[in-house]
Amino acid sequence: MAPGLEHYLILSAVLFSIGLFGTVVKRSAVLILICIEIMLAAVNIALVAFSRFITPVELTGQLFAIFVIVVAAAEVAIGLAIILALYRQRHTIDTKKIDLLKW
Amino acid sequence: MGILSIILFMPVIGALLIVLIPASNVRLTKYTAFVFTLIPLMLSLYLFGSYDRMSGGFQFEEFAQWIPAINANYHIGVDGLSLSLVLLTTLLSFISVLVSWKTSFRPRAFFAWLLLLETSILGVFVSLDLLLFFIFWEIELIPMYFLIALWGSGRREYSAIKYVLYTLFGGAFMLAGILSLYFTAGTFSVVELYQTDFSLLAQALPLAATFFLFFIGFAVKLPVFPFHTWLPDAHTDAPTAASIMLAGSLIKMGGYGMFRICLGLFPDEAQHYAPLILALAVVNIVYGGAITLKQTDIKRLIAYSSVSHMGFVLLGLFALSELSLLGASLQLISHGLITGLLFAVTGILIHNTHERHIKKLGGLARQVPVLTAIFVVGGVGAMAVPGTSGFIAEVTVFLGAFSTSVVSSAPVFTLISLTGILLAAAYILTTLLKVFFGPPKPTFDHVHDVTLMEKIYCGVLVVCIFAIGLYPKLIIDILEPVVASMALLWGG
Amino acid sequence: MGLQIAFWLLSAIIVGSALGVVWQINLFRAAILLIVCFLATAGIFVILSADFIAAAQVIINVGAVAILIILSIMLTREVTRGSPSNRMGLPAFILVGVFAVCVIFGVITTTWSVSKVPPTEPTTAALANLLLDGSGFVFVIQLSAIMLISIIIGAIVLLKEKE
Amino acid sequence: MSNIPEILIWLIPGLPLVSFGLLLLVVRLFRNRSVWNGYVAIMATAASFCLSIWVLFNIIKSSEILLIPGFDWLTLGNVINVKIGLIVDPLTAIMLVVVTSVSLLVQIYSLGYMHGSKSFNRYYAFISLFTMAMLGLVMADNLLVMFMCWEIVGFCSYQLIGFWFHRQPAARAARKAFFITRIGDFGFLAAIILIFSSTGTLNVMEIHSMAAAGLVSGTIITWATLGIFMGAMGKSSQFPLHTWLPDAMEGPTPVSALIHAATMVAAGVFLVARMYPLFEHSQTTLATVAIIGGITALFAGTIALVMNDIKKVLAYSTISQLGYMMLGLGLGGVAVGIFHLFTHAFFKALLFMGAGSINHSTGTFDMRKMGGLARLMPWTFATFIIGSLSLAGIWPMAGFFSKEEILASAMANQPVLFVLALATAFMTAFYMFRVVFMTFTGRCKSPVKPHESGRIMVIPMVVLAVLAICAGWFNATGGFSGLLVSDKAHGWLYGIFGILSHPLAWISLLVASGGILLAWAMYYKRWISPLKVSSRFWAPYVIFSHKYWIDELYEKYIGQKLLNSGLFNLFNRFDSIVIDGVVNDIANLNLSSGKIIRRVQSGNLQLYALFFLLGVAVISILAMLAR
Repeated sequence: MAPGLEHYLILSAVLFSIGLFGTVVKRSAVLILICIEIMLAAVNIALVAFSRFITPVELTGQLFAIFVIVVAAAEVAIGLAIILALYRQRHTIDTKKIDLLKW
Repeated sequence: MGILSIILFMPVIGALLIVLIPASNVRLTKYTAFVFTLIPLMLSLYLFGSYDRMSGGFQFEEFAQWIPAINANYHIGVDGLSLSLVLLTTLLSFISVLVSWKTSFRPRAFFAWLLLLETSILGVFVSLDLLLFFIFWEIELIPMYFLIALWGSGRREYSAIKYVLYTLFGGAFMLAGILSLYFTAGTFSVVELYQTDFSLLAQALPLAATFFLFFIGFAVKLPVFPFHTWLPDAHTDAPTAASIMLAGSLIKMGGYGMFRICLGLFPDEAQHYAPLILALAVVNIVYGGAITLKQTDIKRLIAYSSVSHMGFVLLGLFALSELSLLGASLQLISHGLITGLLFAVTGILIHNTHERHIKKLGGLARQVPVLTAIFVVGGVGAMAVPGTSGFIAEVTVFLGAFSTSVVSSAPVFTLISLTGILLAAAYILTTLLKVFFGPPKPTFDHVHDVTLMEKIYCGVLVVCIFAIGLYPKLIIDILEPVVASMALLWGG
Repeated sequence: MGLQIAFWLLSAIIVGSALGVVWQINLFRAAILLIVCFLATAGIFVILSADFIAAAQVIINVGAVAILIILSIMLTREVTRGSPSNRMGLPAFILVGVFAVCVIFGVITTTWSVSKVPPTEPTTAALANLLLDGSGFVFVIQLSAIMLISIIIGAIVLLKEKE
Repeated sequence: MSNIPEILIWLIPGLPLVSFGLLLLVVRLFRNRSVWNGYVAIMATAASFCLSIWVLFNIIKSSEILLIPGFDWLTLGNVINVKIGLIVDPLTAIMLVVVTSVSLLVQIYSLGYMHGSKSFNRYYAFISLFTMAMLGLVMADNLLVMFMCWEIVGFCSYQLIGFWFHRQPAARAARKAFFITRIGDFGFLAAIILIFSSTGTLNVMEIHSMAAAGLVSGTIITWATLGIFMGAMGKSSQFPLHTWLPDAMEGPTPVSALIHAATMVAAGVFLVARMYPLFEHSQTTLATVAIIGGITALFAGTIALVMNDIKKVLAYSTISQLGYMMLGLGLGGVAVGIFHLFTHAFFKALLFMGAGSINHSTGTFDMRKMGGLARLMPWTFATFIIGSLSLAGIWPMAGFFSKEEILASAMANQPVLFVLALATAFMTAFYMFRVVFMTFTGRCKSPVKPHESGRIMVIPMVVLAVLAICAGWFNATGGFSGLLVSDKAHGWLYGIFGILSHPLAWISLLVASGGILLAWAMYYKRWISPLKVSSRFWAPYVIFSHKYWIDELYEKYIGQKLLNSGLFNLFNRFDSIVIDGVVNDIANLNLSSGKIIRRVQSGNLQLYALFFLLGVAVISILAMLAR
């Protein structure tokens, strides 16, 4: 049988969880950014799947996905800029060592 | 916009103007502060003269709607007691400006805060609406915090934060009390509350509880044992002007509040719990006086003497007789003048000698004779030597509290409190002995005596102290209607 | 049937490469795997008859984002340090697992009102109409533009060498 | 009496007040003419003195009491009404004369004694203020006003004892004097509030009439009079509040003569006399007065025996004589006590002036460093002898008559106290002549050559010497007593010579002469070595010369150990450790709990993400379960 909505959603959920796990456990800031990108991709899969199966004509889900892609690109740009600035100043992007924002 | 409003808001307008003055123009800043404290002083003198002593009651009332939804109004007015305290506050504010004339560290901000402080204290004395009263009560914290924390000495941040926390602690209780009254009677107006019989209404909280909510709020300010430890710290570490305002008029807010609210609105509760509170008063007087004797910092010594002297206010208030109430009111004013003078002269002393430790001072009488004379005047006032206002106030408290027929245990407490006068003599005489008398020390050979301006403002206070002490009628006849009508609550 | 094979194949690639990203010690390889993941996702979009999104995915994510990431990896010399994990692996794994199970449970137990209407194809013109014909998305487009501009400026400001 | 215009009576205390004002505000501008200060004060006092004499003669003539209602001062509705009014009765009139005359003479004397002092202004200003307050005290018709004047004289005394404030002992003595008299004032003030609360008035006359009408309960009268007497004990330096007076000798000697011999210390006696109609209603209090007086008289006399400082001897003698007056008041009544006050004021002021004169030329008060001054300072010697004879109670000096009255009333009422008084009389004669012989006879041990003081100092002494002889004759025909008490109890005093017909007179003369003879034998002829006596009777000698260790008891044990480092220290510790400590502990509790809790806020973003994830997981489980 052809893959249904559930398949896509489960795929999306699994992909999202993997990204989430990576985001929490990885110490490299760049990798965290990569994992966030994976999560966004997962969201996109879900949005497009909803669009395909529930509102195949209106395309609203796809529209949202476009915006997600835009935001993701922007986020990567600014995130990487911050990482580079940070690296320049502290010569590391290890999140364990970037913990000044406390008490 | 009546005169009272002008008096009330003049200083804050001055503060706003000062903020607009360029920082480099220190002279203009000072003169602005000078003018904007002088005008309220003149106006309040005028009000003091024109208050109708025959009819008494609240006069110069002003009313405007403020928050109609909760029936809170801009309602101000004065009776004899609050008018006297307004006059005291405007006088001390004016003197504080003169005292701070030499301030060099951020003078703009200093004078602006000082002026704001004046408005907030005045607001407490003139408000006839409890919400307004509360707002002024709490606003006062802000300028005082900055005055202590920025221009203070010693552990100033600690003292400032301690002061703020203590007062907020008391203020929280008071707010609860205000709300309880509001939900009982549906109004914030003091005048309306005076005419309300709470026993006929469904009470939001038991009346005794409300009474104590207010009492704690005011007790922190007065201060009453065991809420007094903010006072020595704050007074000691504050700059001279702030010490004068604190001791001279700020802690009077506590006594005034007790008079106006604790006694005026809860006569039965006040009578019922009077023995307990009188015991606290005695503790204040004796314990405070005893601790004063142990102080080694001259400013701290004067600060602790306030604890003892405020005990007399509490004694007079809660003995609940006409004479004792008069005595308490007189003590509020007299202590403002005397302690104001003492802090002013101590400020000069510390400024000129760069020394505040009593043991390191000594033999100054020869080097600074005028300063010594002024300190002696303040000292005799504090130990209630006749001729000074302190004597009138304390003796009236004693006579009134001992002869009261409302509180049966008052005579015993009064007799114990008499030792307060002995303790006062002990600490003042010892201070005079250690600081001013004895062989002169060469270290202080080149210490300057008081300047002309210092002579003038100290002179003003000295004159006031002796004027009240020698001719108490000056102030008694304006207080008489207030205390007489208050005493009627307990049958005269 | 072909669709089914394609879906499973792509799913396997996506999950595998994503796991690889998380698992991978070498940062550079992780970035390469991210590209693989993106490409497979684009494939999924094709299966879902979202041609425009698929194209955008390839152009933007693969073409721009991934390259940007690789560039920054090189700039920060992170490659040498590898990609260590912190000590929260186990709790994170449990919590993520719980989350995933819950979501999958939710997905399975929900009855989706799947539409039988065939999807619009090709989508490019339809999307363009939808975005620009004044049905409410024009403003969002403008906002995105402003956002992108400010991001560019922000990135420049952040990375400008201090004099 | 009504022929005296009221304004003139107001002027009696008013003039010194004006003088004070002038000295404080106007004359100090003429710094280079400091002697003007003295002239202004002396003129004012002289005018007051003339007015007082006039008042006294009018009173004697008409013997009526003049009440001047005065003006409202402290009034509150009908609750309290304190008026500043004046009483002019015989008691007042006598006190007025005593105060103004001694004050006048002392001020004249001071022109010489204080010559060259830089602070003439301050000196005369406070003397004027003192004179005014003292006059106000004796004239006031109101307890509160009396109390005010009472405190102001205390304050002036404080200022004048500490006149040389740069000397540590003087400054300490001033504080001690003010503080210890304040302990007495505590009782006085308590009595005032007690009287006010039970009578509702503070007017002396009204209180007396209420007491006479039996409107005040006996217990209250007893407590009130005891309180008043406590005030009197403080001011009049009665045991156990006597310790300040000997120390007060650190002040300038004219001040000692005026304040600490003639007037202020006698104010306590006056106060008891003024309130006597109240005291009469309480036998307890009268007995207390008499007993305290008797004990003080003997006790201070014993200390005076061994002092080597001439002013200290005089000071203890003053305490002893004040005790005598109290004894007289307690046993005999107003006339007896006040009569001794009257005579004592003159001869004791004289003796102090003599001591001052000696000090002025020798520069010391230590008698061991004096000797042989009789030839060098004849006027001082002569007047000092007169004063000593008067104090010792030798006929026909003033002291003899007044002492006689006290002894007589003691004999009539209380044999024990009579013996006490007689012993005191013996000691008085002994120690005074010990002073005389040690100072004026023998070899001159002074390093500087002593010389007679100037005329300005001698003249007041001569005047006082005349008074020290004659003041007693005033009562020779009972005139003095008759003035004060209408029905005279002691009818047997009939004249200067008539008194000698009574055996008691001979007893007291014998005792006094015995004292003088013993002193003569020990200190002039040296038949009995004082050293041997002191080593034979070493126990009393040590006790006396250490003043019964009362100063040590008060200052070291009660003041320092019990209160200052004991109780007050405890309070202070309690305040900073418990009261403030609790507050700080609460604050610290917040801080330290914050320190622990803030560890969660590690700054590691991923940890926050983990917490976020935890939240998400919990919510998703809840959402799952909700299905």
